[in-house]
Amino acid sequence: MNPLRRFLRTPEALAGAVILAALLTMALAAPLLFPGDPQAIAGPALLPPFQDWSLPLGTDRLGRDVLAELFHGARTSLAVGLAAAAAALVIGAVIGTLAGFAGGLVDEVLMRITDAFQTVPSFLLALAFVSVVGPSLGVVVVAIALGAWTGPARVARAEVLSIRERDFVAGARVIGMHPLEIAFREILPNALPPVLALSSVIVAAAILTEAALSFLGLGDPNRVTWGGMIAEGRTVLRTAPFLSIVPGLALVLTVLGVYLAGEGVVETTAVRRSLS
Amino acid sequence: MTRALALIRRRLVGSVFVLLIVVIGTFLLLEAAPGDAVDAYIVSTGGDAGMIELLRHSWGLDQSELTRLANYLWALLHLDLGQSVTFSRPIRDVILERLPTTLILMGSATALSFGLGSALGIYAGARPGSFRDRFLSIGSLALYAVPGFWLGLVLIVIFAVGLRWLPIGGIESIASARTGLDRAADIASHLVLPVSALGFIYLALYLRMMRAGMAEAWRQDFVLAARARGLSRRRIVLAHVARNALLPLVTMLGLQSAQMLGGSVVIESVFAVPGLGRLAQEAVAARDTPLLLGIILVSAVLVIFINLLVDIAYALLDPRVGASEAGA
Amino acid sequence: MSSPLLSVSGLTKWYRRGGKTIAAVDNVSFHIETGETLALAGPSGSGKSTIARLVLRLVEPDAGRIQFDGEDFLALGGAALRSRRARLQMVFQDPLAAFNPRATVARVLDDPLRIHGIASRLKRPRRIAALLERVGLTPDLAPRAIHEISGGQRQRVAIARAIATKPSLIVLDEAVSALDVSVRGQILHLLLDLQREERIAYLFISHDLGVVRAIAHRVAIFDAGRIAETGDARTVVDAPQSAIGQALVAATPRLNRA
Amino acid sequence: MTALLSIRDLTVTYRRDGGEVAALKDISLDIAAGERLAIIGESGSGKSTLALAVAGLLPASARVDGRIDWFLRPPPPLGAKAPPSVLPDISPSRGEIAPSSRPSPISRIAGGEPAAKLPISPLEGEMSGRTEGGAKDRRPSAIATDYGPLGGRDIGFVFQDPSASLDPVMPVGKQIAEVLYTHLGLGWPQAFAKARTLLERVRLPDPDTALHAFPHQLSGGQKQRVAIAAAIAAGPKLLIADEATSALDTIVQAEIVALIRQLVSEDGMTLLFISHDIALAAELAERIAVFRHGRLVEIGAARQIISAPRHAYTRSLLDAHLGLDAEPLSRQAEASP
Amino acid sequence: MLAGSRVSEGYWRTGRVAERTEFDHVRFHEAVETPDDLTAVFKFAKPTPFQLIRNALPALSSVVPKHIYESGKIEDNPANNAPVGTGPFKFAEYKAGQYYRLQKNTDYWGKDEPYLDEIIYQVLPDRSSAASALEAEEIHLAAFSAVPLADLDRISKVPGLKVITKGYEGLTYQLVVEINHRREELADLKVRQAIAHAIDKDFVVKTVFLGYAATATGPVPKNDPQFYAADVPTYAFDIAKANALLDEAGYIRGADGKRFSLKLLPAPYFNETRQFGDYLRQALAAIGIDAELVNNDSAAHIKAVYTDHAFDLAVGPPVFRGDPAISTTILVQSGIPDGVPFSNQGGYKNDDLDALIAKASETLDTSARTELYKEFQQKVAADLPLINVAEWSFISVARDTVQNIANNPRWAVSNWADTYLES
Repeated sequence: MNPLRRFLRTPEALAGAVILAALLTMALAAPLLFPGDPQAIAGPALLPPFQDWSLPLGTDRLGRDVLAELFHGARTSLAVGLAAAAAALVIGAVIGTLAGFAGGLVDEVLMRITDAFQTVPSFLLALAFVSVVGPSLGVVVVAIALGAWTGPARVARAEVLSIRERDFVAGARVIGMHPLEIAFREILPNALPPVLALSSVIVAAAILTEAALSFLGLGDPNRVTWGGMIAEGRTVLRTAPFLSIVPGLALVLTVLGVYLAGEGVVETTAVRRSLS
Repeated sequence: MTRALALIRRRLVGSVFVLLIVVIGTFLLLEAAPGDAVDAYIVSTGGDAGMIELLRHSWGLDQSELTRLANYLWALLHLDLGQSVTFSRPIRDVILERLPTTLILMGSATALSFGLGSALGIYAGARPGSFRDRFLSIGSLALYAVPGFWLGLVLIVIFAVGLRWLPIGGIESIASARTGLDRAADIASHLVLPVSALGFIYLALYLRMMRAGMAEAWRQDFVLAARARGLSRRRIVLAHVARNALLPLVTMLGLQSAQMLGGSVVIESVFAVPGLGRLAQEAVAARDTPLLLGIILVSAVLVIFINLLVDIAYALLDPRVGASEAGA
Repeated sequence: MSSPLLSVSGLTKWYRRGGKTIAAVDNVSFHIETGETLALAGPSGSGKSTIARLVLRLVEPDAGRIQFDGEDFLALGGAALRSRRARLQMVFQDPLAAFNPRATVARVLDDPLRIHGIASRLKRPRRIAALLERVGLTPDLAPRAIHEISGGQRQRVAIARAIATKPSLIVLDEAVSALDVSVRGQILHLLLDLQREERIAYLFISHDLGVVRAIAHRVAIFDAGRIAETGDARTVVDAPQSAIGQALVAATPRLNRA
Repeated sequence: MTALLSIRDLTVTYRRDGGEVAALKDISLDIAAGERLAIIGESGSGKSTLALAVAGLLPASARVDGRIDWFLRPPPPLGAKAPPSVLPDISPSRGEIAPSSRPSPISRIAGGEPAAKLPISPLEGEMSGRTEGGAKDRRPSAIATDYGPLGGRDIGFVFQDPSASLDPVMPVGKQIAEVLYTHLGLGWPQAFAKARTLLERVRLPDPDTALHAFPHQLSGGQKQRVAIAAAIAAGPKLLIADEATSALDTIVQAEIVALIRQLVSEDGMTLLFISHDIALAAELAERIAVFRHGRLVEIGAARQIISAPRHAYTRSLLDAHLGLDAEPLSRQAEASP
Repeated sequence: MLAGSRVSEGYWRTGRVAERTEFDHVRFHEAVETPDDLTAVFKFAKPTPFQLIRNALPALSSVVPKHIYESGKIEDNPANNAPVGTGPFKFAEYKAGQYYRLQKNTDYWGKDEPYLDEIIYQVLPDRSSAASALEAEEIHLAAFSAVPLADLDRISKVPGLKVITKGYEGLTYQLVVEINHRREELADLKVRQAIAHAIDKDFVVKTVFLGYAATATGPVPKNDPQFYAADVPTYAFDIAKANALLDEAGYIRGADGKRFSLKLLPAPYFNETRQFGDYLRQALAAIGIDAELVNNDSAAHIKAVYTDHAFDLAVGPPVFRGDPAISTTILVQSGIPDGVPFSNQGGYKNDDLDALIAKASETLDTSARTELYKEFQQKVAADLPLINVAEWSFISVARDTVQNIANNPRWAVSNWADTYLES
């Protein structure tokens, strides 16, 4: 069966795919539906939702259109989530495979560094990093990746170590394959899928971390972020709780979508593996 | 027990290097920051250039980075974390003052998430594919997707602001003269919301892990063998399936300790809990570099310590651990 | 008389477990002539599979010498070793584990041809088809993924890969013990045909004395990393002298068809 | 002879990726009480599915058609006498080799009559129950449930891989004791004491230490001995050994086979021995059933199957066998052209 | 009670550590003499207006006991964390991150005072919790705008609570756009005028401050009855005029509608300064100036603006403390070394203004001094070294039971000796 169809067969994966598709549409449509600066003042401040149909979700403290901010916030959340996860996966995969292949002292040093990064609470690290370098989108991405690469690194290393001992690698050596070819053609393609399977968890964590940083005022002030919206709304939590609740719900849905789709992918590939 | 002792020894040796990397790495990172403690201090007090020079000198900030790193490491050997700029007190005292609060928060949140999470996980995993399994699975996933700080705000809106059942923040009623059980109850009522906000997310994690672990265990031959031996379902679920599925959860307990410490930064901020997390945020805001260094270092030590406990617990739970290296 | 194709002397491999050092292979010496089958038999854990890996230099020995094709095999390294590997091939026990899970039959057979420059890119498909036919498979199997074909077919592909480089010695590590008896018979016949036609020598590792007796010229019986006895396969199996040999023979189930 | 169970038109189908695969097709055979029956076949022949079906261990996704009828006598009252695994039941039909293709009258009653009539059937006190996918879930409720074939109590099952079939984190003594605790109503101390006796019976060296050992501390053969001890702990009528020796070394295999043979004979158990090795089957079993592609090819006395197979497939299996007396293949090959 | 000699000595010693830059004028005293235990005579090197001393001393200095501070380094003195003073309350306890507790000083000189037995200052780092704590009667008073502005409207209607805007008259915050005159574009007066015209001050007051502020016309707030000058050049909200001014100055909009880009650094100390930063970015966008917001924590902000001058525009909240000489003129005056926070670090230099500032600080005659500062305001408003947008002060929310509150211009930081709770 076609993997995509098998993927969409489970209701969870389907729900995840629908959520992510909606989110992607939001992110892509944001500049078309809400051209210009989403932070532009669009109406009276603190307009509750569903009062004015030109501002369906109301306005925030400065009279900015919450719906426009929500759409543009989707861009930031997705961009940061994907970029940070990609960075974490790449860094982790490189370090992990390097450690796995090199072994010995290199492995030992890289693993102690990995330990060190895992020992420091990653959010604390991100907090320190952003406050040191100053908040901007790129810095936030790096800060999140700094705390997220250790998981992929460990998985990549473990996979490399285990695959190295497998018969088919011995078989490749027996036919005289060059060690580099063994590494890149025999081992890596088999070691990476379990690493990539982590991506949904990492993307979700990255989105949540970005939101938490923005919530603490360490987001990029030139971008709308959902975490930043929640933080803004927090000062008027009593009078206008919707300002925190709406972006919060968007966050929950997004992360849920990522998880659901991720589980679907894992399940789909797991089925394929069990069939083989 | 020799297995556990060997494990502890090996761990401790490795930890020294890890801590060294943590200290040096954090030190260099914080050195790269624009503005230093003097700048931060001046915000609150004011002062002219001459005074800034004076402060830089008296706080040793005019020395080279290497000298300061060396001094710092030397002081660390004497368990001296230095002097906090914002609190004008030894950092060790400041941290020790805040640490118990965070430990209580983390401990309660861990107990909640691990206890309830694994119990619900067993309940769900006892009948894979059943309605309750699917319901708990999806429900926990949704819960896992909730940002902790937002959950905190929602809980405040509902239970503290709306229903007024619970206090809105802090760790105990202000300057109350309560003692003994009264005081404990007061602290507990303050902890309900932050512990829930912090714990419920990890609860979802443990639930999911337990459930997945049980699904995995159900496929194992020894479960089929237990069925073949005619053991009761209850016995199979609890003594074999759940027992084996528990092991990865214990590992996760260690891995999550760092995450939970990070999560408590935000949760403590939302609920105004005067713990280590809030201290970290205060240190960041005040650019109190030595304090932040100290907090990160103490967190790292804490995480290493928790992981050590978890490793010992794991070794006790899984007889296979270290079997091949016994006596090594 | 020329020197043997493979001669192993004083081969030793240690491994550590729990602080103790145990010899997996303890001062083992043997030789194989061109076109000959030497079987290594013994209970599990007796070190026979370690010998296979040592001979192929998948594992480096702690002591001893390996002379292959007239040269010191242990002295080789890098490109020289890789090029010499064409002459010394291996077939593994589990044919599924022995191939990259993502590989196709064609790729598996293409690799040795490419690596050792045996055929140009354009000629390789024909060579692959010929190899498949040589091991009794149809060439239309080439585009199939390894996990899609049956166990017996896989083991034939493994043999095709081993003979692609025209080796003079193939190490067969329990190469037929995972197969059903009917398939096993076919594979054994294939191996014998190849030996007869190409003068390939086999180092045949097996725990099954029946198979050993049926296929090997000589046998060395292993116990705890050492050779307990060695000699003509029939002679040893029919009348083992060592305790382990006698135990193995006694434990082998017999079919009294009389 | 007395039939212990009778299998009629058994068909088992697995659902796999949308399609259905029949693992067993229309199998009918009787297993006599006290006999040693071997099921042989190559991979995919359905022999293990049969073992699981008899033990009621088929996965829920498997579809089962046909019947398995049991003829069990009620177990002795608890504590009335020494445990059955020590004091063997009398097995009247032991040694008899009588393949029966006729359905016994009991199976007709069991299958065709309301269960409530069972107590007045000719074999009073015996009962039948159909097992598919979980024996105890499907016990007829109208009759005394104690009589149903129950895994562990009435059926002992030994799996192929002893490393996988023991819980890795539970001491082996406890894994045996929990069977005794469950089926014999013993308290834990007595259960452990009995577990120790069982370890002795399966000739595990140093049973006191072994009682508290974990599976990873034992060798493969020792683990299989533990698994056998757990299987026979509650004194089952039927012992199913599903490729129980094929993961083991030749020498260990011989020891385990000898042990099984001895235990079966001492306790008067019925043995269902599943194997791919026709020689091993012939050494151990009185009767052999040959399976291929989910069908029963032929069944008969071991001697007859070995020396005078009726079916070509059986013959080819015999021919492919390479025993210690086999002619070297090279000579055959040279001779054949 | 402390002896006068102790007064002077303590003053001198702390002066070295914690003095503020705005304090410059007062600091230039020669000596403090204490002829008897209850008198201190301050001698100044330059003529110093008494008005200035009167305004500056309570805001910027504290008297500390000599016997405690005479030995050791002042900054290491344990009394820094357990202060000893002369007021109606004694420091009792400090729980980091939780509260400060003061106890009644039974030796206080005021008759029957203080009325309160104990004051607890609770740390409520989360602003949204202040209102709830008041409503829940966990606290009686939230000063210094602890209750967010957005909650004031609602909370003013809660029975038992009152919103008080008084009590901070001596402490007026000014919302100021600091300008880096090193930037070529910003050195052009027309550009500064255009920016001033682009800011809708009424909107800022209404939206950012929810009405709890006043629009500003110049460097002295309207609520100062003595120094404030109303007749200064003003800049009405007028986008068209702002655009015209920019066109005139030669900064034509590019194809993307942008004239030039700026770095905008809002100070992080108040929600309102950050929010105004957000607003200013939008206001500048309307006139074709592309502002990039840079949010820093306080240390980085101080360094970026006052030491590194790595800003084009900054939003700051300087404080007017009742006299322009204390904290206000320094924002305009030139020649201040790099690194002095809350001073003119924008590279602005105007000799006229410098001379005016110097003269005013030495003018002893009150009305002459007042006139000089009115002139100062006119010149600042005309030349726009910085743009004053709004003025605000703190708001207190208290339970009705709290009496005698906000009864002096610095009430929140005064001694509260007469405050009591109605039962």
